[in-house]
Amino acid sequence: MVGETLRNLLLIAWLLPLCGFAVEIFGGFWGSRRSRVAAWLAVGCIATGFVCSASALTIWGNANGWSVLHHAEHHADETAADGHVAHDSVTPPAPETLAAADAHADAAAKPAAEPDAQKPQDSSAAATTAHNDSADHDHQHTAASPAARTVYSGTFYRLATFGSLELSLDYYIDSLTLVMFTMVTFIATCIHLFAIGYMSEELTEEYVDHHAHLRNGHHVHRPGRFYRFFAFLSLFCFSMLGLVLAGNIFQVFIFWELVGICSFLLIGFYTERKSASTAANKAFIMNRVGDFGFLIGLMVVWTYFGTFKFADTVDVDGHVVQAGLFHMLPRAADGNVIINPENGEVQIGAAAANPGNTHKTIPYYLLVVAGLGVFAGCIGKSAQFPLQTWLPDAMEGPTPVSALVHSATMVAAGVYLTGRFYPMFVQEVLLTIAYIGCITAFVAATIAIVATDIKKVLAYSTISQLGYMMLGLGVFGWGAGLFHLVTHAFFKSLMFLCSGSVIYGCHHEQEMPKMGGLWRKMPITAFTMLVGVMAIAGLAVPGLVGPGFGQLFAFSGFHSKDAVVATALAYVQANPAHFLLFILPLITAGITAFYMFRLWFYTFAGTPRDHHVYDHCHESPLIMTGPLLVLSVLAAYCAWGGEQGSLYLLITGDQPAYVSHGIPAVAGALTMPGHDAVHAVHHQAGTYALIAAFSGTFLAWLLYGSGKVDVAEIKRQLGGVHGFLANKWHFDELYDALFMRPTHVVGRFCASIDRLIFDAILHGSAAATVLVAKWDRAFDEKVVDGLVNLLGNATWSAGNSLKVLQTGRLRQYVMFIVAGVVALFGVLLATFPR
Amino acid sequence: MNPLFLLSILIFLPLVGAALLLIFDERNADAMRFWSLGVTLLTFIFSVVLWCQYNPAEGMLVADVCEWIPSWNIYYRLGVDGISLPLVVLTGLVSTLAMAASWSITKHVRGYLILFLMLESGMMGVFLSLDFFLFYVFWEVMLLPMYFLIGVWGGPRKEYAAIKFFLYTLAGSVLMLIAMLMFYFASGSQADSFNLLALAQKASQGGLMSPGTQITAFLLLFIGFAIKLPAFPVHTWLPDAHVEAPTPISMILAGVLLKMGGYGIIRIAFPLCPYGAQYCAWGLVAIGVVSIIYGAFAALAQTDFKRLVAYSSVSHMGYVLLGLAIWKINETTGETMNSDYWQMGLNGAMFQMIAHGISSTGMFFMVGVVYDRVHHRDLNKFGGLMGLMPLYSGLAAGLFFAGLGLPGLCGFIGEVFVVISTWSFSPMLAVLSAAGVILTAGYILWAMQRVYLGAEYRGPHPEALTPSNGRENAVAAILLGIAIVLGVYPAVLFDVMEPSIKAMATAAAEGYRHSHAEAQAAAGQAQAALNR
Amino acid sequence: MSLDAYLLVGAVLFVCGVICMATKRNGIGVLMGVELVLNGANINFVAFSKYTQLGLDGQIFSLFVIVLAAAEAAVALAIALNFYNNHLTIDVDRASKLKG
Amino acid sequence: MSNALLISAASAPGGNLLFFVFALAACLCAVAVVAAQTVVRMAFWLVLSLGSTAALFFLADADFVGAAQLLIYVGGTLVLLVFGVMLTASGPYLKISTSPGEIVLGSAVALLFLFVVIASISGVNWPAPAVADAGDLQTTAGNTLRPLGLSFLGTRPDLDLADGDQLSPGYLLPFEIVSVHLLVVLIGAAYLARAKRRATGT
Repeated sequence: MVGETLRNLLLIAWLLPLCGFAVEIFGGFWGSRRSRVAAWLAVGCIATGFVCSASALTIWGNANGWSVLHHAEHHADETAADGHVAHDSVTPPAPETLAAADAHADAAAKPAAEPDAQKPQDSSAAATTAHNDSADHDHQHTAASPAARTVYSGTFYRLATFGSLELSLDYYIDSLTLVMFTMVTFIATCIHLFAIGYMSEELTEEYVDHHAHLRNGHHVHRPGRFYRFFAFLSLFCFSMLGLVLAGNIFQVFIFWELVGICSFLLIGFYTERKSASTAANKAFIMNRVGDFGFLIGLMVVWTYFGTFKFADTVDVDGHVVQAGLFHMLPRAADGNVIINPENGEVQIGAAAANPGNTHKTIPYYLLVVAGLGVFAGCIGKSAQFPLQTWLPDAMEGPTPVSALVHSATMVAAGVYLTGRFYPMFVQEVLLTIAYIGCITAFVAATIAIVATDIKKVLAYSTISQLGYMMLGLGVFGWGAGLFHLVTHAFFKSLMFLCSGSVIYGCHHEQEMPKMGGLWRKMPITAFTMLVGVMAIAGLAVPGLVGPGFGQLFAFSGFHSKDAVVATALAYVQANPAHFLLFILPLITAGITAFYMFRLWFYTFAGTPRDHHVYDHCHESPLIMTGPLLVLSVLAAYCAWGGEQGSLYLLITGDQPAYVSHGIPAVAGALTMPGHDAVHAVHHQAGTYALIAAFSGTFLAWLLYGSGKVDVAEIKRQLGGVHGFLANKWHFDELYDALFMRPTHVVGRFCASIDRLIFDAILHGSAAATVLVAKWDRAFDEKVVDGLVNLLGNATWSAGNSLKVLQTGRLRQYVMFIVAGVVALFGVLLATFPR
Repeated sequence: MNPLFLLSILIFLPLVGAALLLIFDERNADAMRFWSLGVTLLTFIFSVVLWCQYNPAEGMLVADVCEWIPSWNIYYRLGVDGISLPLVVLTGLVSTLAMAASWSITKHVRGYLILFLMLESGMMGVFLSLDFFLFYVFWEVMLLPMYFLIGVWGGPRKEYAAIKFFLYTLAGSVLMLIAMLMFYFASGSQADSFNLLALAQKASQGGLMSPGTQITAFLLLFIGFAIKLPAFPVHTWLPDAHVEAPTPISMILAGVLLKMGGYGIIRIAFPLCPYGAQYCAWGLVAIGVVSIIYGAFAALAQTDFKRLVAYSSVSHMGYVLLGLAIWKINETTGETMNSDYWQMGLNGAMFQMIAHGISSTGMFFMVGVVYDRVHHRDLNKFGGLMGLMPLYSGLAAGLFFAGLGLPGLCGFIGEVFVVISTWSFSPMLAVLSAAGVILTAGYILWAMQRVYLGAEYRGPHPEALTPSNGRENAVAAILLGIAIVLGVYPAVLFDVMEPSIKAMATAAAEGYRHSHAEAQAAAGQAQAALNR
Repeated sequence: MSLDAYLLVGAVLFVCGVICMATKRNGIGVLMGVELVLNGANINFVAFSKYTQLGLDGQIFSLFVIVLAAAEAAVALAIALNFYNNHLTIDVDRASKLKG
Repeated sequence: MSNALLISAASAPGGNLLFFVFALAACLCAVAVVAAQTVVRMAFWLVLSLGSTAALFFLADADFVGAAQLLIYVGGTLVLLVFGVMLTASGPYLKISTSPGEIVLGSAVALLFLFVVIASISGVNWPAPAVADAGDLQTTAGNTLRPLGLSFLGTRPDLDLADGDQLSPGYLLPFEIVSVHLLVVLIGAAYLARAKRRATGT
């Protein structure tokens, strides 16, 4: 029952924006261009969605007695008490088991749970299949699962069936889904509201686009497209929620593409601007490059596992008809994937349940390929190195879009998928993820230092932060990465909205060098922005961070970044060869603080640099500042309590079983730090990160806030570096030379092959045929016709010469007759002489 | 209505309609157009009735068998199953919509309409006939109207395009004719020597042809069908034919005619020569992949809007070939491996045919709409249509996205199903085919940017760019609606196709096993002789 | 009397008729030649009737010939008159329209 | 000369003489027709020739035929011809001369033809009539009117029909046909003659 309720609630939250889209897109027909109805419709849809999501989260929590929160407190206490016990034990208890035990102790869980829970520990092979985070329908769960039921899955409808292969639209609801749903719908609601104000300029029949020029030098005049913006936003919300709700990786891919196209539509919202449409194309195509990898991953998964579903499929009797992906990969009790040492293949667990699957094993390297493939999709979507270049260009879209799509949700989908698909990633893949994230974080942060466009800075900061998340996931910080994802969604959307407010107030001026001192004109924006900046910089008041009200001095970014850095430190301690995975993020943390404060000082502090901008600048209306204030509170305190806080615990409530206790190294492989290892270095890492953040902040203040240092002079002295960074490490040029141009060349080549070779062959053969035909004609005319004509002519002339015999004279005819008779007689007599 | 009777109606209704056109007044063009639209619409309704009455579980619905040329065992034999039924409905639909798009034809209207209806008749006949000879006759019947429709009502280089089209297709059908004769003689001139069902059954028991002959016959058939498909490298007729053909004919050409190639492969080539098909499978897949990549690259380089869409057809139909041919066998036993994946590929290919029939019909129509207004197709001289013709541009964007393979629209299902089922056949080719998605996105988005987006229109006749009228909107909206339905709920199509395709695949696999054993035995004997 | 004698007379008449037809330019003369030819034939019939097994049949045939000759003469005369009216002469050499 | 006389002369041994006389007359008159220069003379000689022929018919026991010859030919046809001559000729002594070469050629060919015919006649061995039949014919010699009339009515008294063949092969039908034919011809001749007059009149 709970499962159905959750499904229905989320279904409503998911489909409402689609209905909204279907109505809003025709806003030009049913409403005036000055009408805000479309916007309120969109807001209504997404707000209802938020209510549904929040209710679903509550129902989910009530159904399992909020066991995730309880268990975590106990668990934290336990690990704090004897941190090394769990780490050293050969078969550490699965967290679910603990959860069940705790829940039992709280008299909130099923009485029969504990005996069942012991079974999995007996055999390592069975352990994987019996983990309960997989289970399907409620009733089945009651019997089989030891812990509180927290995962619900099922099928909406079937797309196609081929023998034993089945593709369908499924749902998979666990704590991560619910948190994402709530987060996305909430932020989307705020941004929708903000956008009503921000996009109000479109409420006109005659909108003048100052960034688009006609050939005669005039600006483009066009009707406002207010309704269309909200239609696209609604469509985006639908796609994003579908992505989160998806119960199989194929469905994820479907919505993956859909959010991509929504992003395309929204980036290219100002269709008249060449830069906008180019950026939209770039975004979509680069995403497609990632999706190319995604497809490869899908192929491998589909070919070897025969299903896309995350969860097991069960029939009405509770038997597993088909195992889900998450239970196919056999893991030993310590969390390592079991490899057959002889042939390097991995037995596919529960394969017997997949009758149509002819592959019983999968080569280990293909697991790596599959993981890297899916992660390639995440690289594209989350703008990771080397596909990061589209995201800054995507800032061509309206700022609310940047806030919602290109910072808070869609780009985070890559991180979300990495987290969602985590059980399928083997450690080589995770290492790749970690390095990619690490490089991305660093590269993007360095570029952000020199960016002057306020939105570009935020864009690079987004890339950088996404890199952090990937890093967190890569270094086995499943919870840390996703934690950062959620907190980042709040503070980055806040900052984008603030920048939107600034841009709106400054009449679409985005260049920071023309701003300065704006805090006097727009105090709310400046204040909320500061909250966001502090959050992202990871600032906290040292010594005061602690339980209870100590949390007031630590913003969300501090907690989540702390978690990531701590995990990275633990990882590096276990695997010293990969020390960069800690050093670079630490440096990046400093850079982050530097460029974010640079942004703030540049924009809001100091003295106005361009008085024209300053004089016309004004604070935004309430409909825009309201969401800012709400978001600023959440950006600051959504992570209340850090890793013991409810947000983190909710996110990690259904984390993969083997994550929390880490994976010990086997045969030269990597060691994955468990929670305990992370916890052990937490304070140390936190301290390092805080130092870095403060250094960055101080430097930013020194350069941009104090006014004591001539920034231009520094820029001049570091001209080479500055140019390199300002040109974004020349990635665009590189890709242009490496891919764009060759593609066009090959394209032209192909087209000319058609023209010059195939058609030439055709034309040649045609010409040859014509030539043969000409010879043929000559032969016909000269020889065949000649013979026939000869015969005709001969007949003609013979007749002509015999014509004279036909004199027409009666008497001659008589003569002829007589002569003929005589001749006949003569012949007779000569022939038959008597 | 009796479904068996329906099949004949589907074929001959357009012909009767064409004949009755003669009683119309030559000057009253609109009346004739409405009449033809009514005829095509009625045909479409009949095809939908057939769809509703067809039960997928029944398999092949054989109907209307009567003698035609008994001395040569030629029968008038019709039938429909899950493979042909969607194509029949697609033919009805595309014909109706193309007729609705025919209002822009003003030259020799009656002749045009008569040829158009004859063309529809031929297409229906191809999809419905179960007698090889009858199939061949309809194949040719459809060819001639097409030739005239391109050659008379086409663009500046219409004669060239028409002759190119005609010669290519004729070359293909000659090869098909040879193959047909091979089957005629292989069947021992028995009563069922042109009966596709009986031949297929014989082939599935390995009793029709020797393995070597099968390879020859398959290659002949395949080349014939590949020209129609069209597959690299025999595709060059397509861009020219499309560019020169009038809009409705382009719609028919892309929407239905190209499907005949794929249909022929799955209906004739595979069941009748399973050994040959499997023997050539890798080559087929490779050709498919090359078509995908090559077509996409070539599309990227085009400056003519219609030519770009034409090359996109080459690329998209590559997926069809790819999906059909991913038939992997165990080299030693001859058993088919991963038959579910092959079936997925087959189904995906069939779906891709339908999806391409919808999306590329729509794309050609959309190109035609602007061409009717400004009379040029130079991609570099467009721009800003989104502002001038908003509804049209929105619908066009939807249809182009369908062609791009956007989820939720029909193109995605076909492409992706084919691609993800390919890995089990050959990982390398699978990866290459997947790379097609990048290029597809590239050329379609770039074209859309140049045509629909931008600040202003840069070509001639800007004053002619009036918003699309109701008829145009209706055609596009219907196509887009179907694209969405198929994209969101593909099971509606798969449920019909899957049983028939499965039966075909099973029979073909069986046939291959028999022929494989035969070939193995022959090879063993040869080896033994060599050893001696 | 012998059959041969009759036949000889018939032959002479016949040949004379033929010469008439061949040499006379006057249309009426030609007609007379025809009558002679027919008479020659009649003599033969009658002779055969008397001297061979032909019996009465020969006489009947000759009767027919006589009658038909009369009819022929009538028609031929009509034609001759027509010809004369058209050409104002009876010279058959002028009637050469059938010349090849 | 009366018919009876001629008949008796023919049947008598002296009939040979009469035969030679009439045969010679017929032949010579025919030659005279050929040689005559004017149409009227031709007609004259023709009458004589035809009359001699009639006499020969009488000598050959074909009384009725001979009578018909005299009546129809000499009395009818020849008159018709003479009328023709009168209607067509500018004068009754009109001469349309033929070139001597043609006459020589024609005569040569004709003589050749005569030679051929005579050669044929002499070369053929004609079958003699059966004795009985000859006897029968002898009994009816000269009196052929009755058998001819009967045969025109469809019976053949001269044939032996002992075999019970009741329907003897007579000449009723040919007789009728010839009658109708004659009628048609006469009408046609009249029509032609009329038409010609009309043509000249207009």
